[in-house]
Amino acid sequence: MPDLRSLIDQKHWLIGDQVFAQDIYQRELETVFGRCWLFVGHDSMVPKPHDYFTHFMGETGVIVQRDGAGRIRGYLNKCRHRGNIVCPYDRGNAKNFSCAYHGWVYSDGKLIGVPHSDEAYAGGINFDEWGLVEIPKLQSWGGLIFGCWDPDAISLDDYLGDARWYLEHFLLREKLGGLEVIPGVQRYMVPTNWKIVSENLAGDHYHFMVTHGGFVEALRKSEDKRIALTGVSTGGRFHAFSVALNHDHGVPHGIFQLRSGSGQLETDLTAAEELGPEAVAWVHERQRVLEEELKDFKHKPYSFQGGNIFPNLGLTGVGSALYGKAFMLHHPRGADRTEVWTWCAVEKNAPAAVKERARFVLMQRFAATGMVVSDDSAIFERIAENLNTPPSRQWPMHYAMAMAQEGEDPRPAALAGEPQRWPGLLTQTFQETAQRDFYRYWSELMNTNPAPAN
Amino acid sequence: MPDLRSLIDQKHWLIGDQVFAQDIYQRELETVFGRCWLFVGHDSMVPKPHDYFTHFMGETGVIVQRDGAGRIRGYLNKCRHRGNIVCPYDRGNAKNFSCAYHGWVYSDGKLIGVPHSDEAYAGGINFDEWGLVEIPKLQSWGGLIFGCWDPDAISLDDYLGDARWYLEHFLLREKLGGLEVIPGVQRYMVPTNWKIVSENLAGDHYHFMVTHGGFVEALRKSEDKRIALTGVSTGGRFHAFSVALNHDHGVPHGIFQLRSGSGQLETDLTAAEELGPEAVAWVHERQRVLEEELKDFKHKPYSFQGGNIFPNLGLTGVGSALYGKAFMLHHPRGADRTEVWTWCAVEKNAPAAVKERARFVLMQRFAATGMVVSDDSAIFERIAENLNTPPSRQWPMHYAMAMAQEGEDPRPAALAGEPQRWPGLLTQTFQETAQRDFYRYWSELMNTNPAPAN
Amino acid sequence: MPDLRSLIDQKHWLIGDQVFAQDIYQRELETVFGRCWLFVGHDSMVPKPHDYFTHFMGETGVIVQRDGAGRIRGYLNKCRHRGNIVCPYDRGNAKNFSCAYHGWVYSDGKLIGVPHSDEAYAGGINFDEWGLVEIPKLQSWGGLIFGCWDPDAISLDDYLGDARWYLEHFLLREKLGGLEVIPGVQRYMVPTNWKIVSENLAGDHYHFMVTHGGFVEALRKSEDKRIALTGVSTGGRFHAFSVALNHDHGVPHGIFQLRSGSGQLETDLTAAEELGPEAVAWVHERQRVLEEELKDFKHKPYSFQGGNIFPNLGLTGVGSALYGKAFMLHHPRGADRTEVWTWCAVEKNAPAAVKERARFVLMQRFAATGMVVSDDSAIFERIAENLNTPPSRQWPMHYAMAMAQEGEDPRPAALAGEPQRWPGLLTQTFQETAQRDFYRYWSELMNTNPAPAN
Amino acid sequence: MRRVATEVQIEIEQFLIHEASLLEENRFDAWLDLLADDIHYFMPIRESVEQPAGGAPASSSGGFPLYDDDKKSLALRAARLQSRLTPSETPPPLVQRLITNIAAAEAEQGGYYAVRSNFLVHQERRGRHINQFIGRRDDLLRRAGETFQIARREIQLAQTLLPGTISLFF
Amino acid sequence: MRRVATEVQIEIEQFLIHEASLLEENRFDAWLDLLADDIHYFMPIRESVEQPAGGAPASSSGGFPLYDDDKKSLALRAARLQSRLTPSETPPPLVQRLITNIAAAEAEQGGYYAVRSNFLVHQERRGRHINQFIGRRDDLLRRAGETFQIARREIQLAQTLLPGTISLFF
Amino acid sequence: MRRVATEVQIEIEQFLIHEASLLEENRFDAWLDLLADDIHYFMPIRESVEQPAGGAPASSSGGFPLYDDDKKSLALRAARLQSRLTPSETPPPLVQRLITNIAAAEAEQGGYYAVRSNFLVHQERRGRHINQFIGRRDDLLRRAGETFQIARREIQLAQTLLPGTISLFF
Ligand code: FES
Ligand code: FES
Ligand code: FES
Ligand SMILES: [Fe+3]
Ligand SMILES: [Fe+3]
Ligand SMILES: [Fe+3]
Repeated sequence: MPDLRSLIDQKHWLIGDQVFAQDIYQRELETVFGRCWLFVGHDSMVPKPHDYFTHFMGETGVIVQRDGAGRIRGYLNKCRHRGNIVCPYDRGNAKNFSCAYHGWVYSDGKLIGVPHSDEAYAGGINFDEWGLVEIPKLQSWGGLIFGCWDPDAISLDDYLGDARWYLEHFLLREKLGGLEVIPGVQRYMVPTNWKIVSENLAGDHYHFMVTHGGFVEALRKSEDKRIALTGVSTGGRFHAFSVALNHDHGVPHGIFQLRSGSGQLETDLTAAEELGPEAVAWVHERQRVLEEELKDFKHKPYSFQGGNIFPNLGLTGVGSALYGKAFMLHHPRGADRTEVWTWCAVEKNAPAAVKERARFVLMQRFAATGMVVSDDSAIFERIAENLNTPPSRQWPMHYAMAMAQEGEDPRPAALAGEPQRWPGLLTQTFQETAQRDFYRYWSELMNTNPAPAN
Repeated sequence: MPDLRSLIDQKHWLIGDQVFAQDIYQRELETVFGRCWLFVGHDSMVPKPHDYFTHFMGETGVIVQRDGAGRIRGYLNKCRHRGNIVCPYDRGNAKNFSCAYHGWVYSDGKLIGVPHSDEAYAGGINFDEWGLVEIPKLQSWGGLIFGCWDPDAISLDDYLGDARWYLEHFLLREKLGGLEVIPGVQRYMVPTNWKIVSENLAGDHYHFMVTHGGFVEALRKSEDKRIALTGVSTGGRFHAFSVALNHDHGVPHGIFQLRSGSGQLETDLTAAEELGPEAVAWVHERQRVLEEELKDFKHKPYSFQGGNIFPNLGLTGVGSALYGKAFMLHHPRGADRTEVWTWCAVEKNAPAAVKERARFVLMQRFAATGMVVSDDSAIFERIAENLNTPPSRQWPMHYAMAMAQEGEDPRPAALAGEPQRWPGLLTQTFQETAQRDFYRYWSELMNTNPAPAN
Repeated sequence: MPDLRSLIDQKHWLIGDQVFAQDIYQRELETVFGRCWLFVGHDSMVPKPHDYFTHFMGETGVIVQRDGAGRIRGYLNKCRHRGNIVCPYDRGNAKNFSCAYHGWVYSDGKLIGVPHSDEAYAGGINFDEWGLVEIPKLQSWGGLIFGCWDPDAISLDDYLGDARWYLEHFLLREKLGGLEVIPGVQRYMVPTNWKIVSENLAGDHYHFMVTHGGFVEALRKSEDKRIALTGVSTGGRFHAFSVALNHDHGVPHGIFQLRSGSGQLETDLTAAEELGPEAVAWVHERQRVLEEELKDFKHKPYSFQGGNIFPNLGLTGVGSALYGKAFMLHHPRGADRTEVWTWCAVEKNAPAAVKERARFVLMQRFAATGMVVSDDSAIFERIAENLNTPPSRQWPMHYAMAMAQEGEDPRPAALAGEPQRWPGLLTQTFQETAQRDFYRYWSELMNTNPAPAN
Repeated sequence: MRRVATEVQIEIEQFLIHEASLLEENRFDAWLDLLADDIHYFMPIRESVEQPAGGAPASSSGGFPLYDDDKKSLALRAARLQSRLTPSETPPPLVQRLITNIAAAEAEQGGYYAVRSNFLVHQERRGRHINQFIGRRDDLLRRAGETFQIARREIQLAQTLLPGTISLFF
Repeated sequence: MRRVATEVQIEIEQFLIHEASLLEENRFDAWLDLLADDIHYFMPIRESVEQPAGGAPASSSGGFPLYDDDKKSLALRAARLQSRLTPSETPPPLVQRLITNIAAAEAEQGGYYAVRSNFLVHQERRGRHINQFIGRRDDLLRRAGETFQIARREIQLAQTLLPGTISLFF
Repeated sequence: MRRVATEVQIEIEQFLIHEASLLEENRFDAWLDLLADDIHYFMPIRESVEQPAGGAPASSSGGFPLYDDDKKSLALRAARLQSRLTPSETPPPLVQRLITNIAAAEAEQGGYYAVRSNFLVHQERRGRHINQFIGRRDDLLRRAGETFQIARREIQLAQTLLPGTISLFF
């Protein structure tokens, strides 16, 4: 494996292609995906006891299930006998998982049945020791379920750190009743390295007007304003920032388009009017709750649009009341393949028309058929074609945007001296601080050892 | 390459996923497939001089041909000049193989023609040195042809060891006229490691009622008893065992469903009656010969159903007179792909109706369209998906079935004290002794060096 | 990586399969394709300023463009920001390349635009340092454009060495007006190692009558003489040779079917007659110029048919006035895949009927649908199947043809004592000197270090 | 539902073939003209859902669809495909559509036809990336003089994991 | 053999399309009803056999077939596919069938048609494994009132190495 | 151009299906008989060409075609395919052709038909190598009594990087 220090020049912020190479990838599966807290789903995906869905943590297949006692738990989707997938479905409800190879039966993770066990094992097998491997740490935070293979990992609270404030107020909105995930996940491949996608979501607002220029042009020309209205705020009446979370002290989550000012609220109200008085009331109610939460703030953010929870959970659609919220999980599948899983969540107590519109808008933009992701994936696959083709990798990539401005207060002059009342390093929208933090932390993780066995 | 000792815990019989990894695979091609005697076919596939078929030993392409003098010989299917495949057909009859690249011609392995050899080589090439590479050891035993690349290998007799007794009496039945292979081989891919399949055939009777539960259910409900009749013996009137061959002293072949008692014979007779008096007479004749062969035995096996000849020859359909006998060769094709080649053999002197029924039954169960292999391959591909996905490989697989009972006499109490008159370690049907022996020997082979050049 | 010295036995000229293995391949990308002068196109493909085409050097994507000042230059097709392909088209005309990810704009290689650069970079980016990576050496020689990544490489003149004389007189014919490449390139995959193809073109005339036996048979039987007439010279009235260029002192290009005598000229005239007096006049004019160029020679070559410019530029169709000239570039795509790019060039000032016929003939033989390449690729894929399948690789391949005759004058006795007036080691047609030189030089290159960064 | 007359069967086949041809040639405006103004254009995801014991195993049509469009949003999508600024369409991928198994029946409403067809859509981007989509469509066609309009289309792919993002109509 | 009338050609096309649809939807009992009671359902393996000098190179239909079934054994196979205990069908794979090149002729026996068709059958298992089977069928159809019965079917794949085991009818 | 009568549509479909069948069975002489003596058989390459600002992005049909043949050169190619000495045909690959989307119209000249069709051609060599070619054909058919002759054929693949060399007719 190449020396990571020579690949990542943290002085000039130049990064060599080799961070995307196959040997690095193998190690990532153990260090990054073996040690980090990984998003695995949302409480609303398993409302009833024994509801479950199958999933991946990195390349590792798992089952997430609400157990008989109502607790959400996670297991390797792998029979302890000979490794067969014990649950071949995408989701469902099942008290037991019965392995289709030799019939070992598991319930709530415990091994409860072994065919002919007297004859076959004559007591030589201790059922208590051979239950499904349980994900050692699995925790739901505000409805978001995360799992972690490393028994010595920091707590999920510490892992999320600064991110909690943003998720609470703008995404989860538990005081309004929280989120619900629409059943079903969209899955598609992108022929690129997972980090190319994740660093984009961590803070690459810079690409939007270029990569999505054709989409923006189409929106401008189109009679159909349903989609435009949630995305592009009316100019001038808002300020937008990027945020580097846990900058210099923790796990590098990134947020783009944190917006303050009245612009987005006005857009939301315009869109809501079209949907009727219930929708308008909902937007007002959201605002009322938010105002209360931030009542001491002089400078109040309205929302953020999206971001990346390290390592591979992309968020988008968070910015508007009329926009479905996407959880986009970027599963690694080799150095140059990423399997994207996208869920759409909506605010549970929103009026039906708002939910329907939100789902519709997210679908138009971020479904596998979405106009935004289609362009992103076209770019990502081109980058991947250019990686590790000697001798081109002599010339590293450039991650040095806005280094000079890092640490300066990007807020308008009117706020000079006003303390920032919330966590995270605020930067201007066009920045690469979040990406630099991403790779700095990543390289530290890569220098650790794989997580030890339980 | 990981240390094999740490991967295979021979005390508790836990085996790590890494035995199925790609680096191990590369070495297997040299040690296992470069050193073992490998099945390559049956005499009846090349009845006449210069009949041949092409084939693989591991990943290595070979030709097996009856030479002009009637002797069966094997060659690398690789031109000595520049490595072209000299014979691109599946089978046929050809006195010479003429390389399609530059036209070197080989006959019975000897280089006999080089275009323009005077001009091109001016005597600088010794035809005797540049014949096709002959497989250094190739031997037909009871019609079964095996080849081996290691000139220092033990003899085929010693390699088969205990297996010979079983093959002789239950599969080959040379006193009845022996086998003939029906022309044509079925070939299909299974996305799994070859050992997953081979260990199954070596002794995994335990999976049958579970994996094939749908098939068994269909058989039970179906009006078509042709297929059921050869497989499931009528309950109670037979005893079944697994057998670990050369246990503790040699190459670990495994046999499942060695059956004694009258059950299978009765089933065979019932099925034969439907086919007419000739068929019934054939079943009786088979039994007469067997009784004579085993006349001194108090406890007489009737047949065994299938097994695995190390490393990768699966056998099945052996158990019944009305069942075609399958040779299933599990060619390795990378760490997670196996190319299965299946031939159907029938007893040569059996009445036509018996042959026809035997072929039909094997097709229904073990052809590429077979109802049994379809379920097996569905399981095998799922296991492969679960292999080497860190961190799941921290938890090894379980091979500890019936360790306590190993060495106990599994025969019914009525036979207490009666010596076992035939070779091999008899175990109960539900066991993993054969599988443990498989990996024990495999790991020894893997610690040897690749076979030296001739 | 295996020791190359043990793989290439330069005494007996036996070469082990491992030279075609994946680990070797990785190194080839750096040493062979990172250090050699590689063909990238022809002047006529970019007639006007800002005409360009995209291309590969090994696996590395590049753009070749005539700049605003009329000079042909080459660039990595990779944005300096984050590595995106800056030009996704096959060819065209564009003053600027605007990266579709974030919109950096390059013109004649220089970075000229960075969206929002004041805000994003605040002067922290020096446009002069972040232009497209320019291929450090790019040179057009007689219209043939070659590029090289190694700033310390020998000059293109020295690299071509002996080849220049052959290219000048028989391929480029600049005195007649030179070549023009017909727009468009044919691209197809061959599942084999690039060296298998390149060594064939370097000098393997020996395979022609065998591999292409069916084609030759069809030509013989066919009424359509258009294709036959350019290929098979009328017997007896010509002498043919192979030539090892820079033998023992440089880069090993190889040429096959260097023909002298009147045979080919007569054939060309016969074919031209069918096309009318203009065509006949053209053949005579070609001959007149050639005679003048070689006026002091007693033994005058008429043309050569094809060859290989090291490492991977195949030439063919050079032999006849009525035959399109193919540039066949064999791009490496992994140890067992080659991506072939074929252009057809014709003599620019030839009469339209001659050009048309030339294009037609080349298409019939060497297009992706060509009757010649279809058979070659069938052979090459078979060789690749046989490579590195242990234990077969114990037996190396044979490259020892005509070793004894190497250095003998292959010309007819009538020329005894007559000096050879042109460069290159002349050998008989059936030879492997060129192939030996290929691997000797290749192994030297492989023992060097990768090219240093600029 | 009644099968249709031979003439009508051929008419409908030719209509779907014509439609495919327009899409292959990126003639999106002409394609939009084939759609009824009130078209519902729907493509659910495919997934496998295990039911509690007793229920049949299902391949569900989940709630977050791939397409759930009306004519306005389809027009927006078409506008994006036609912009020269759209990376996924620059250069335009090569697309071929095999439309097979066309079965038409008269629908309950007069002048409507229920038409099922299967398809394989092949898409190649820059010689490097080939995605193929295979599935079925259930259309409701409305007679419109000599031709038809597509009043409803439900598309079902035989793929649960898509080979890539989709910038295509089916 | 004579070609059939246009009406009959369309009838036969629609019959095969209907059949494919039943199989796509795992409606095996309805499918079995399309088969004559005396059906011979046959699929040989494909292999390349070199003949001694003089003979033509052959692509043989060897003696160990992939299918050589009658209605009873096909029913048994269908029963297995419908059991909830069958791993290869749990969850059910997604299958799409493209039936093309349908050519019908009147057979020598009255009321029978010799029908040739080509097919591509796509099967996806759990998003992870795609197998496609491509080949041709030669059917003998027997007129049965408004519809047909399949009296004989011979299937020939254009594949010598199969991508996987086959739990499919063609 | 006018669409053709139902009878003629079916005739033309059956003609192209018959043609495919001849090629699948390597009956090249019979195939050559379907070609007009003055046939122009053309297959350009596909590539993406950027035009100077203002011009539309084009997918060009470049100057060095894959096929640009007349009947004589097609016969020569067929002769090679039938030689037992041809490595690419020894043993013969297995080929299946799916011909779909057949649309016929009356051409301007009387007795001629402009026929468009899509295809997928599958070729397997020795179980180890599968190449598939997907594209479209624009034919000009000339009525010849009960049958037709192919007077012109232009083939366009939806592939810019071919999966292998081509020893096939389309
Ligand atoms: S693998 Fe699950 S019971 Fe054996
Ligand atoms: S490779 Fe066989 S003769 Fe050259
Ligand atoms: S990658 Fe080209 S501008 Fe960012
Ligand atoms: Fe984006
Ligand atoms: Fe089994
Ligand atoms: Fe050649």
